[in-house]
Amino acid sequence: MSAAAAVVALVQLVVVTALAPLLVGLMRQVRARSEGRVGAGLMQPWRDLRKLLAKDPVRAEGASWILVAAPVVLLASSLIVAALLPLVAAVPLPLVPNDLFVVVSLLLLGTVAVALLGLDSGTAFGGMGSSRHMTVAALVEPTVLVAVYALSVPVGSSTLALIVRARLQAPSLIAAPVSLIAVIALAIVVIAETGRLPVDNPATHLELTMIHEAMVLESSARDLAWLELGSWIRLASLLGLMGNLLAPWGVSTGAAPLSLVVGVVTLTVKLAVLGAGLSLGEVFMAKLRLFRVPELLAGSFVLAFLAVTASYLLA
Amino acid sequence: MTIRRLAGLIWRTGMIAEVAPPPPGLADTPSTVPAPLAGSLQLRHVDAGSCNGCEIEVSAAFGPVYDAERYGARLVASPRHADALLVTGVVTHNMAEPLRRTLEATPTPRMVLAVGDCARNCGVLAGGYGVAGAVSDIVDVDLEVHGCPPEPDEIVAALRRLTGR
Amino acid sequence: MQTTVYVQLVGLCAGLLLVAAVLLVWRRSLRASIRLLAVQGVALAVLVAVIGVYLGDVQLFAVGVLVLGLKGALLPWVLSRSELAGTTREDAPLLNPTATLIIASLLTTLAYLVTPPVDGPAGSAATHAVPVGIALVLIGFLLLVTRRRALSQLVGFLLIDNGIAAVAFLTAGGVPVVVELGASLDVLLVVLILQVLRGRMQVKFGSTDLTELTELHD
Amino acid sequence: MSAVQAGLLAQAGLSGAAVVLALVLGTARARATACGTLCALSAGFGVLTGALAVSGRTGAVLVSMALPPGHLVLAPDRLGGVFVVVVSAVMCLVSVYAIGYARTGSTGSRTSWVALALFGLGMQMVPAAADLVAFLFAWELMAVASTALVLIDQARSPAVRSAALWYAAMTQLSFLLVVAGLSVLAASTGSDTFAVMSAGHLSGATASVAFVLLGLGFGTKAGVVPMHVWLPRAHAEAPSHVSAAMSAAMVTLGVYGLVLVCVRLLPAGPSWWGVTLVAFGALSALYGILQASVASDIKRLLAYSTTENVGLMVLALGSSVLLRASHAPAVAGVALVACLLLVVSHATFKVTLFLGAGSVLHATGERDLDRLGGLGPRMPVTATGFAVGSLAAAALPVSCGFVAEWTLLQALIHGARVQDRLVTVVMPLAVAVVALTAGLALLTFVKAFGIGFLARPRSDTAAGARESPAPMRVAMLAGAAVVVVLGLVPGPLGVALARSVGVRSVTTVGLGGLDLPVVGALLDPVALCLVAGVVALPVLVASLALARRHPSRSTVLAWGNGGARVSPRMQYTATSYAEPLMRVFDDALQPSRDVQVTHLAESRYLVERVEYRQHLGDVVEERVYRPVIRLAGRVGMAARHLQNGSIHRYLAYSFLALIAVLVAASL
Repeated sequence: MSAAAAVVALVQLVVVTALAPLLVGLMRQVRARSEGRVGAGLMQPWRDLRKLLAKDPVRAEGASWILVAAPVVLLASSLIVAALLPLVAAVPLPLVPNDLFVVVSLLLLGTVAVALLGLDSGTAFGGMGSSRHMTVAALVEPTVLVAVYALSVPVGSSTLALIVRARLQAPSLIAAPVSLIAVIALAIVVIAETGRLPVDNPATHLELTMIHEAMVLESSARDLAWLELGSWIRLASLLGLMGNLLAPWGVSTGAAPLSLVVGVVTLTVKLAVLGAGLSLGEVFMAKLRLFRVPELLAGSFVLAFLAVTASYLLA
Repeated sequence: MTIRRLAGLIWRTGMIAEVAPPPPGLADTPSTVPAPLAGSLQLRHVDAGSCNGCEIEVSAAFGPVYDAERYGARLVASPRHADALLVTGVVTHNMAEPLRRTLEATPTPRMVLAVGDCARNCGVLAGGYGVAGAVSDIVDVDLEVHGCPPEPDEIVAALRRLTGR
Repeated sequence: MQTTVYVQLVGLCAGLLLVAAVLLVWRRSLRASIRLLAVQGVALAVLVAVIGVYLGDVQLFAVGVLVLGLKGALLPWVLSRSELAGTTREDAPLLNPTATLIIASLLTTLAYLVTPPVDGPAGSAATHAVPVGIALVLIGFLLLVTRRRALSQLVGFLLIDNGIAAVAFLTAGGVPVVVELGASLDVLLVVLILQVLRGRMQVKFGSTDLTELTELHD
Repeated sequence: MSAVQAGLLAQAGLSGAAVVLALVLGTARARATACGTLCALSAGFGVLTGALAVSGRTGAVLVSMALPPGHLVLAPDRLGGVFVVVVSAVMCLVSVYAIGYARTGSTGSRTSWVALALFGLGMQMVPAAADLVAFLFAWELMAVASTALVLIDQARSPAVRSAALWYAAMTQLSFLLVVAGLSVLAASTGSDTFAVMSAGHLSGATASVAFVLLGLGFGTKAGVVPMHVWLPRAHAEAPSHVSAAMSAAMVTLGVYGLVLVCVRLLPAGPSWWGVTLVAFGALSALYGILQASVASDIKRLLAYSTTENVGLMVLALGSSVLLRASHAPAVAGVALVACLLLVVSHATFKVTLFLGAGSVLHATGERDLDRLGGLGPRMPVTATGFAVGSLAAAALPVSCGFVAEWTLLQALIHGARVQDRLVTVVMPLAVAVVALTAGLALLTFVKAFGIGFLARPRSDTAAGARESPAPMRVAMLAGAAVVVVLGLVPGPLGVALARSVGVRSVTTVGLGGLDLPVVGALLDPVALCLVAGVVALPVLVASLALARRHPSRSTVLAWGNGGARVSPRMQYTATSYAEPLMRVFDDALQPSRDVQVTHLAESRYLVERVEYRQHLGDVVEERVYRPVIRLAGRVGMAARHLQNGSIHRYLAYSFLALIAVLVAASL
């Protein structure tokens, strides 16, 4: 059991790390095509990473150890989440089950690390980004917890692997209004948490509109590489989780090689579909005014809460 | 514009980008271009005192038609993220120091790309009272693009020499 | 049809009704509100039809068709006609949207808390969902209280009507077709009258902000 | 004589010795060293005694006195033992800290040390008390001593005096309510010992009256909204080691009172008790964290976060009562354990945080985050302590705060499976509140640490800060260590707490992890850390390898868009950091802003100066207390007409009173 779980975790680690940059490449490619451009190709994020790792970092005097530590923390937290979440297979590690609250708090560790990085740079933009980032994170957390709580009600456990398994065995759960509402709410917060449109524009060059970018303005070379990779892996993991909640088919329930291969393939397909859909949607969207974002998050929170209530109303 | 109309527009327009010309011979690539850079080039654009003619051409170069991004070049928001500075215009007295600082803030290995005649040799603005000199008078330049303003495809060609794609 | 499918369908329709109601609170563009009302009408009609099929009651099925025609098509059409004339946004609601949303969710909880468990002919699945109807009524009142524009008032009113109808169908397994017909026609009449009043207001004040009605008393 | 007995006597003796020395010794330094050591020793014995009591050993101390009922009984039981340990541990750290902190000025005065010793003794005796009189005696000792301590700095500013006034008023109010409530219990059970009272199994109206009175009394002491108004003032204005003791220990005793009532004295309360507690807890948690997240005075921020944590404890207690009332004893037990875990974790991290804040105050004389910054490199130990404390306060792994909040959430989401309408409605709301609180706490403490200790100093005093003396550093590091250790191996603690309230359904798992079989959830931080280490290892290796191949280059300036200077004044301050949040919760906080734009004389299109002022009061205080105070003032003015100094009139009053009594008696 534990050996199988360890194998699964390792496989997920490798697969997600390999897929995350490709996912981002795909999303940029889709956007480029819909803008009539050719695009830089799927491998571009990997090229960028390789180049960043081969550069010499620049660090301002008076910058503390945070500048070096935060990127590593973010990357590590994203990697742990990628290892714990039920992406390729729904096999929880024995002593470290992918309990919802643990996963969320690990994600938040990464969030906090980046926020501190932004503050540590001591520039106006860093502080601004950090402040906005934390405001969004603070408003996102309730929705995440309540939404997955709604998903956990019919299953009777807050362990994500068990939730996915239950949906795999009883597909009628997926079409149930409860889970539909909850998944919509979850999708909104995933978009907010990973800094996509309409909450944050990942491609902006204008500091005043930045949230995530503004915090990493001070990082260079490998620090930047870790930050980028970390946030990409986070995006991939969360999208993968969404995919497995919406369509759990293909997720392996053991560590048999064949089923793992199937799991990897289906995960890739799900990521590709969701990523392409997300960036296609972004083409049609403008960034929300910063002070309309709380409205969006409140809406998602209310949806999540309704999902919980509905789980008692609608048998 | 409604979503339906926008979608229809995207569908009908399809690809705008021109067919990619053959990659420039690597013979005339400046020796200063480090190998690991291949395929990925982040640029920080510095307007050292330009008339904005070059800016228009640069934005055209990164627009859908010339699409410099397909060769791996991208404009970024901070020199900390950049591999090269894309400098346009003559260097005015007020911009000389910021230009040096921006270069200082760029992690090595780094390059400087002077775009436009003003950046190369002060062009029509030579001898102006506010002019501190051409870019090469302030910082070392690795690659130059002539023209007033330069053709977008010349800029793209220069960028391709750097990215090597 | 077998029970599991029935339960699923009833659940889906009720969920749709609820979500549409919340979105009505969320969205401020009047065009969106009218679309959502149409969605609710369709959901309600499907609900009625499903119950009708489940109980093997042809009359109820007819009622479903009637509801579809009236709430799903006719009323939205009437509203959208007038909406083109007047303003298209509920620009300044009396309560900020975030607070209104949260209140709406609390009202749903309240509805669940106060609804006594009943059992009707339509089976437990339907009676479980009765609080949804109550919630619709409460949220409708919330809209009436917080919105300024005459049209949003109409929307709130129709939401209340949908709620009452939903409760009726879920508990009593429907009402005689005549009664439903009468009720629907009343609603239609009310809407038309209010439309006319709206038009008059538009002409008189150049706006349909109900808060300006306070100017009338003296 | 038993060990517990010996421990209790040792505490009393050592504290007495501290009082004597405080009066005798001349120089402040000697006083600090001697009394601090003695207080620390007394608290140390307190920890031992409590530990013995938790492990089930018993022993009683009878103090005879002239007044009826003749004697006070001190005999800590398991539950009391837990709180004795918590309070004593906090006092131990505080005393050590005070050796370095209270060696000068008014904080080092005789009064201050006497009061501190008595304060500590009183707090250690409250949970040890076994009967009503002893309890009230210790409680009042604690209240009076703490009032004196709040007043210590009164020469500094009028704010201190008003804070002390508020505190004195509220704490005496709570004392009266507690007396009333306990007397109701004593009267209806006919005994003044807690054991008999709890055997009485009261119920119905009497029990409810007692519950309401005691709930209000203990709630006031615990700083539950809306009785919290004294807390931000007293915590902010008292000397920092006192604030630490008050926030981490004294407030905890308020919660002890509530637990005592709901678990021992009046078990099996009706469900409306639970709902009430949950409601007040939720209100306190949300209001407290909202105020904390927008506060820029670091001690005020910590004070409001105390309100938040107390709110969470009360919420946990309330849900436990509610679940027990709706026949789910197992989950109710888990909720109760969550409450106790919250108590322990709050005590540990809050004492660390307040001591850290005190050290900052000691080094810079600044409490205002807007004027701090860059303290990390200047005060590494303080920064470490504060960082660990913040980690726990934000409920992030690996810290005791995370364990506590995790347990609470598990209890809540599994509580919702009870087939009871009320429960199924309350629990989701509770989860939502806890989640929102956690999110805001995250922002609050990122702000507190990031603005205070990172980036560059925003004032010269901050720039010239030096690390604090050794005793303070030791205390802070010890606190931080406890936070981390409890976060790493929560199992044993959880089991001990569960046993202290007779809950069987909590066990340890794996490497000192916490297992809740009832709700089918387990948490093993050590294993989590091992996984994290395995995952992070390649990243670290890669970073080190790259660092050797591509060494980093340091530049003079941070990137300020090529600007000539990046002055510290360009940084975000605590106020600006919280500004977006302030906008989101504008309706709840109701800040008053005014912007003044002065134009140049030449043209009104040119701006000379822009002034922005923002004041954030306490809504509850302004809306609830001010009117009451005004009313009381008016009544007082009216009452003055009754007395005009004429002796005849006073005699007439007493004459009338006599007649009234006679008439009343004859009826």
